[in-house]
Amino acid sequence: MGLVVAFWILAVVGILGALGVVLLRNIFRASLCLVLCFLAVAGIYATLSADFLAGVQVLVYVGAIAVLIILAIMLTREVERGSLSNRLRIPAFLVAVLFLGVVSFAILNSLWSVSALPPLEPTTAALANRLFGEGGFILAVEIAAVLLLAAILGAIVLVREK
Amino acid sequence: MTVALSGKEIATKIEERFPGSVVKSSPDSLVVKSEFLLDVATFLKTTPDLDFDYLTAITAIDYYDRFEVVYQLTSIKHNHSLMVKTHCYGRDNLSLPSVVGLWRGADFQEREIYDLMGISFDGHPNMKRIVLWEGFEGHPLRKDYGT
Amino acid sequence: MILNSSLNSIAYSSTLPPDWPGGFWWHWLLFTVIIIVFALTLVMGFIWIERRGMGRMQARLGPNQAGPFGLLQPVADALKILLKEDIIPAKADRIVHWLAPVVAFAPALMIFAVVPFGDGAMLADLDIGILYVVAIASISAIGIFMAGWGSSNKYSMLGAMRGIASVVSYEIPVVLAIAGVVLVAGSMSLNQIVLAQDIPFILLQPLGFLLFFIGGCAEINRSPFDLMEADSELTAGFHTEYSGMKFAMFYLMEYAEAVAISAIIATLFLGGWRGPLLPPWLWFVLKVIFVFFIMVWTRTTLPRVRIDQLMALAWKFLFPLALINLIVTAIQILVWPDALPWILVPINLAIMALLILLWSKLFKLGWGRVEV
Amino acid sequence: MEVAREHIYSDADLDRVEGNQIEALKAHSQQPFPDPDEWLDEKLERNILLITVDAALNWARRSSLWPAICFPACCAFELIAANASRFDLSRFGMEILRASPRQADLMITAGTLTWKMAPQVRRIYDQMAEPKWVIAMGACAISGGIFTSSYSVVPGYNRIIPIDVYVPGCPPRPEALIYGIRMLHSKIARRSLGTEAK
Amino acid sequence: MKFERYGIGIAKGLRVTIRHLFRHPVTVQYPEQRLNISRRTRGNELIWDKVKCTGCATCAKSCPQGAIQIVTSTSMEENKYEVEQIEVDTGYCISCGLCVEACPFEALYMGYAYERAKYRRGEVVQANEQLLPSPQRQRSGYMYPKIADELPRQTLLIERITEEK
Amino acid sequence: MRDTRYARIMVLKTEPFILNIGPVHPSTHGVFRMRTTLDGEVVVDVEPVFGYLHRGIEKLAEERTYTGVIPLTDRLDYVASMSNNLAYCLAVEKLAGISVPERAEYLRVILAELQRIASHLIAVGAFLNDCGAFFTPFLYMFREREKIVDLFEMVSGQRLLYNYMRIGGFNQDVPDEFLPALDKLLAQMPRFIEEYERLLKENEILLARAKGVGILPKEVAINISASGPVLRASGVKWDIRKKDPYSIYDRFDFDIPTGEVGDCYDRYRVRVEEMRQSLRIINQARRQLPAGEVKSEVPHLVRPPAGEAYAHIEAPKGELGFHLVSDNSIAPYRCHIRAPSLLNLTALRDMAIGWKVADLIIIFGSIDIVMGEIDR
Repeated sequence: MGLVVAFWILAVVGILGALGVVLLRNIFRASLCLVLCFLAVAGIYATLSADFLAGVQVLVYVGAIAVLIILAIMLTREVERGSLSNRLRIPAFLVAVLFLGVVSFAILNSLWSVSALPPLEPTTAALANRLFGEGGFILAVEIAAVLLLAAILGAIVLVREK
Repeated sequence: MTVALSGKEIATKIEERFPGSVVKSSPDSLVVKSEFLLDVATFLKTTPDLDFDYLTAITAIDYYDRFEVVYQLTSIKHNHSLMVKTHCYGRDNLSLPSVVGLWRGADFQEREIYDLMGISFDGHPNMKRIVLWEGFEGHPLRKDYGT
Repeated sequence: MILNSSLNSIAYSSTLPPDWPGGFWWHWLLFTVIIIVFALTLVMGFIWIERRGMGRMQARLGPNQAGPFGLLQPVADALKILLKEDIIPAKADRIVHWLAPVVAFAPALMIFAVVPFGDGAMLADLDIGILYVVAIASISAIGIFMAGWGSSNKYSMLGAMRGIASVVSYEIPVVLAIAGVVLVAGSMSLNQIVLAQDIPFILLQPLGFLLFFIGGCAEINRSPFDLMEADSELTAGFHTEYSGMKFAMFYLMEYAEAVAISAIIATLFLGGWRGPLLPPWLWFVLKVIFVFFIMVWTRTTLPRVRIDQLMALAWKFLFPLALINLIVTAIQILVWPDALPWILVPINLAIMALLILLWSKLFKLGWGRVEV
Repeated sequence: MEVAREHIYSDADLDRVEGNQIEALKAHSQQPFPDPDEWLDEKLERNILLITVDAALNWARRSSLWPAICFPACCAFELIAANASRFDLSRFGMEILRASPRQADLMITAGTLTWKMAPQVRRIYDQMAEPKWVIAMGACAISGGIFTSSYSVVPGYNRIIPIDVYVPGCPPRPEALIYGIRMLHSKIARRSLGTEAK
Repeated sequence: MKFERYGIGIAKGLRVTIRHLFRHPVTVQYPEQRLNISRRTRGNELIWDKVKCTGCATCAKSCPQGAIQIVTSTSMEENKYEVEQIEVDTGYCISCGLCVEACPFEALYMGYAYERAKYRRGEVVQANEQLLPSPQRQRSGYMYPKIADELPRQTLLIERITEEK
Repeated sequence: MRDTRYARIMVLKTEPFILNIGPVHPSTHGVFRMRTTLDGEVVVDVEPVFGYLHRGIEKLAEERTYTGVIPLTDRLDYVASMSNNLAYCLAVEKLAGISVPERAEYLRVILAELQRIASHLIAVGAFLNDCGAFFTPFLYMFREREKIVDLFEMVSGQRLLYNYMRIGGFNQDVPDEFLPALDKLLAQMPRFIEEYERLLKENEILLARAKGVGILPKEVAINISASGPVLRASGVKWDIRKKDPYSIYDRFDFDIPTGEVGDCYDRYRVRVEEMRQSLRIINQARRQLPAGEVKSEVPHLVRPPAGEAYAHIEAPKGELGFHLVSDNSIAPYRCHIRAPSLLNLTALRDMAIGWKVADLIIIFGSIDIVMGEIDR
């Protein structure tokens, strides 16, 4: 029961937050709505017993990404007016409708197999095993790490003073 | 001991270089014409055995019939000093050449003289009131202020 | 929100001690009350300790008129601030301005949910305890930023910018330092970490402790990293435009965060509630106060660093050291899983000294004049 | 190295605006504010219930008077001396000098006030949140002191803001200031929620 | 910024502050404890000796402030003025002591007290009887070494420090 | 028009950010405004705006007797009133040809040097406070100053604005308890200076903050007429006490401490060293102090002959000069004050450009200005 109530609250908050991001003119407030949305998603993770994921969601998205977005907004002019409508309005609307269609189609047509097993406790160890254990995704993780390193090096090279 | 150079000796040197520039000279000071002020100042600063590289102070004194602007010059190299004066006649629209280009220490002092005495300095980059506000009536250090 | 849902997930797990009367809800209620009382009392106590301690270190007395030994001074401050007029500047973004203190203050209290006051005596023994702490702590930066933005004041803005920059950079060495501890303890639950500390981890992880202490101080903006409210530069930083109740929340937040960081340090590195003779909670409080006292002490002594030095310290000094510390710890655990801790202690101390010497020699922190 | 770049000087317009502000304030404040001293003659008539509440509140207010930063001149050093180790205003919970006037309760006007400064002081006073008090410290703050006859000095802060306690002296000793602060304490003790509401 | 000294400088500083924690504070808790102020204190009030005063108004003339108002009338008997009104605005007075120095008849003294705060501007002005000496209004030894010798010795901070060391 | 003006100088091409620091700001040491143009946190330009404490002292001096001006001079550099009194009295004595008794000369030196220590204590404390050390050094320094203030209070009866020197000497001799107290102070002071040196002298953070920051090159320092510790920190050995000895300074043996590069740290070091040198001077003067009168015969109303005189001293902040013009009346015809702080302030812009806001604050702190003197 508690879980259901929590889910609905979080879902409503998350969607409201997402709508706020799209609809608010003031970019700063929009970014705050984004934070709210992230938090709601983290909450949903927690209700699904994926507490590690919830923690990481808050740490990475709220603590780092949202903060960086806000920092970027600082460098924007005329924050209160936000982005004004322009000629791309109609194409954008079309793309959005298209995207909505694709997502709905995907959701309606996938076969959702609901597991009867109780959630794993604790999730951290299971995650670690899945990633780094036998038959895990160790190669993918390593590749991701190398990619990130390359990206960092690239960034350093780009911003280095001549 | 800082040697106060005799105004008379310096005056002859200046006269040699700029004839007719010295109005008056006495053992402790000399008075130059305001047209020659900048030339004399440059001369005093750049002549090797004078080397007045340090402008100690600028003062303006209101003598009713004239304003006297006093430059206290010091040479840190030779440790001697000199008092150079110049006169400004009249009460309105007074102006003197600015020495900011030679000694930047004159910056605030000239602005202050402009503010309080009402003598403006040509060539000063930012000639406006310094301690009083824009719109203040008169120049308070003048003797006739407030009477 | 997160707290609630995390708790819900706990309700279905088996970490709850079964002998609690009334089960989960009693536990929840009791510990919520305990946490609020504990946190607020400690906050008051810390304000008093800081003002008195700093006073004594500065050869004066500090508050001693309000109540015995000035103990009621924080109470008076709180009462007074709460009743002061609440001003919202005309140009401010009203909603953001209003919400900012709440967003900043709530996380500081939420951290205590996972801090053990005794064996298992905590609101929620989360498996991801320490991760939860780090995640929650990063939220208050957003509150601070909202305050800086919402006040439409240049000083506030500068302060908030600095705050954000420092939080983003210092999170990394802090998390890496924590990772070392987690490796040694083999768990992220704070209670488990305490239980694993047969000798305090400050001895096993001296470098980790140093990094965490510096990073923690920077993250909560304690001196010498109090750049965002640097009163000699930015009048009062992000809360320049705040008065009354909302300012009170910021003021409390500052100290609540200090309590939180002290509590985390005490838990991670000083053995938490463990100790001989005295009851566990007393040990815990004593250790927290000890850590906070060190903070007061450094605040009294040290000048403030500059913003670029602050960033450089994080990226060029703390970050590589934290990485090396993590690698060294991992190697130690893999290669000598059964090594006696007493042998590792001197080795780790030596490593710490060596690394600091090396980095001091090699790297320049911050830069000088910018050609404009 | 000499900085060769040209200056960015402030706009003449802004200076003129500042000048106009000053002149306007000057024209506006030829008469001193009356001292807020009605409470001295007032009889204590209070609601019994309110008395305890009042007592607690007033205790809190006077135990934590945070001064705002407004230290134009000489007296500032006696104020700092009062705050420093030897006299230690922090005993009264006053060591937190709030740089932001919004968080301050008390303005100690330590020093000469010039007309150029007057609009700023007025602004600080307006920015302070209620309840707020002002102590005029030193002769300059009371009457302009040695500079009364000057062309640029405000003859006393009470031309600009109402003043609660006058501490004469030039500058007053730290003890004299503390005495003034304690007088202010007794004034605060007479406050009442009832009168505040009016 | 290079960490050239490996934190030794910081450690030294920390040592100094922690040592102060165990030293005695220098604070004087004013309302309860009082410092003996200087014997020559120039309290911001004047003390007037009605008997010695001849009403010559030298004090008023030498006051750079014009804070002393003195109204006199010529008295018939003796060649002497009668002081009708003497008024000092302590709100103006800068306690420079020049009036006391100038007084040729030793009729004016600086005050020894300092607790003069008032709630009203008007109360700061002192006149006639208020200027006479009384137990609360002692005379200071400024320019009067004889009075100075009777006053208590000034408390000095240096002496307090040596006791502890 | 405005945009182009800024566009020329912005490197990062960000919005010009104009920040008015002051007039009421915790670190402007009084009422002072720095109109800074920032590029991010980097100072692009800074224009000092002052006058918020302009009280017209020079005008007021024309309306007072020569003795009546002394209280006014107190209020110039109010943390160093004795030095101001000394400079003014020297100027009047030069103008009127008054000589000063031997004992008074020695006492003047002792008091002026004590005042220098007191003023430098505040300067150093405030500088360290601007660096962000949370009041601790400031309070320690203030405690030391308090000891000196005790002595001043003993001789003059006031704690801040002493008004003790008179034309031709002093208004009264120092009390008997002064000399023992002075001896005690002299014995203790070096130890305490050592202690405060330990507090922050080698502190890594302070070194990082102050070393190499706000360099004022020698030539610029001379060109902008800087004086006092600011000039000496730039490496110019110029001290009026040595170069143009007034009073009896030629009888004492002391050094002129100078800096090497002229950064904030050097200015801080020079001040601390000067305190030590001042102690040396006081020690010598104390030993040689003769007995005798402290005031020469000077009429109640001084009436110097018509003429003009300029007397300057090495005040704690630099060269303090009084240019007096007399018209043979009882009041000065014109009294111009050459204020060291005002001219040292010219250096602010040169030193601060290109540094961060935080550096601007400590550079400003290291100049050690007092608004009373700048605005007058």
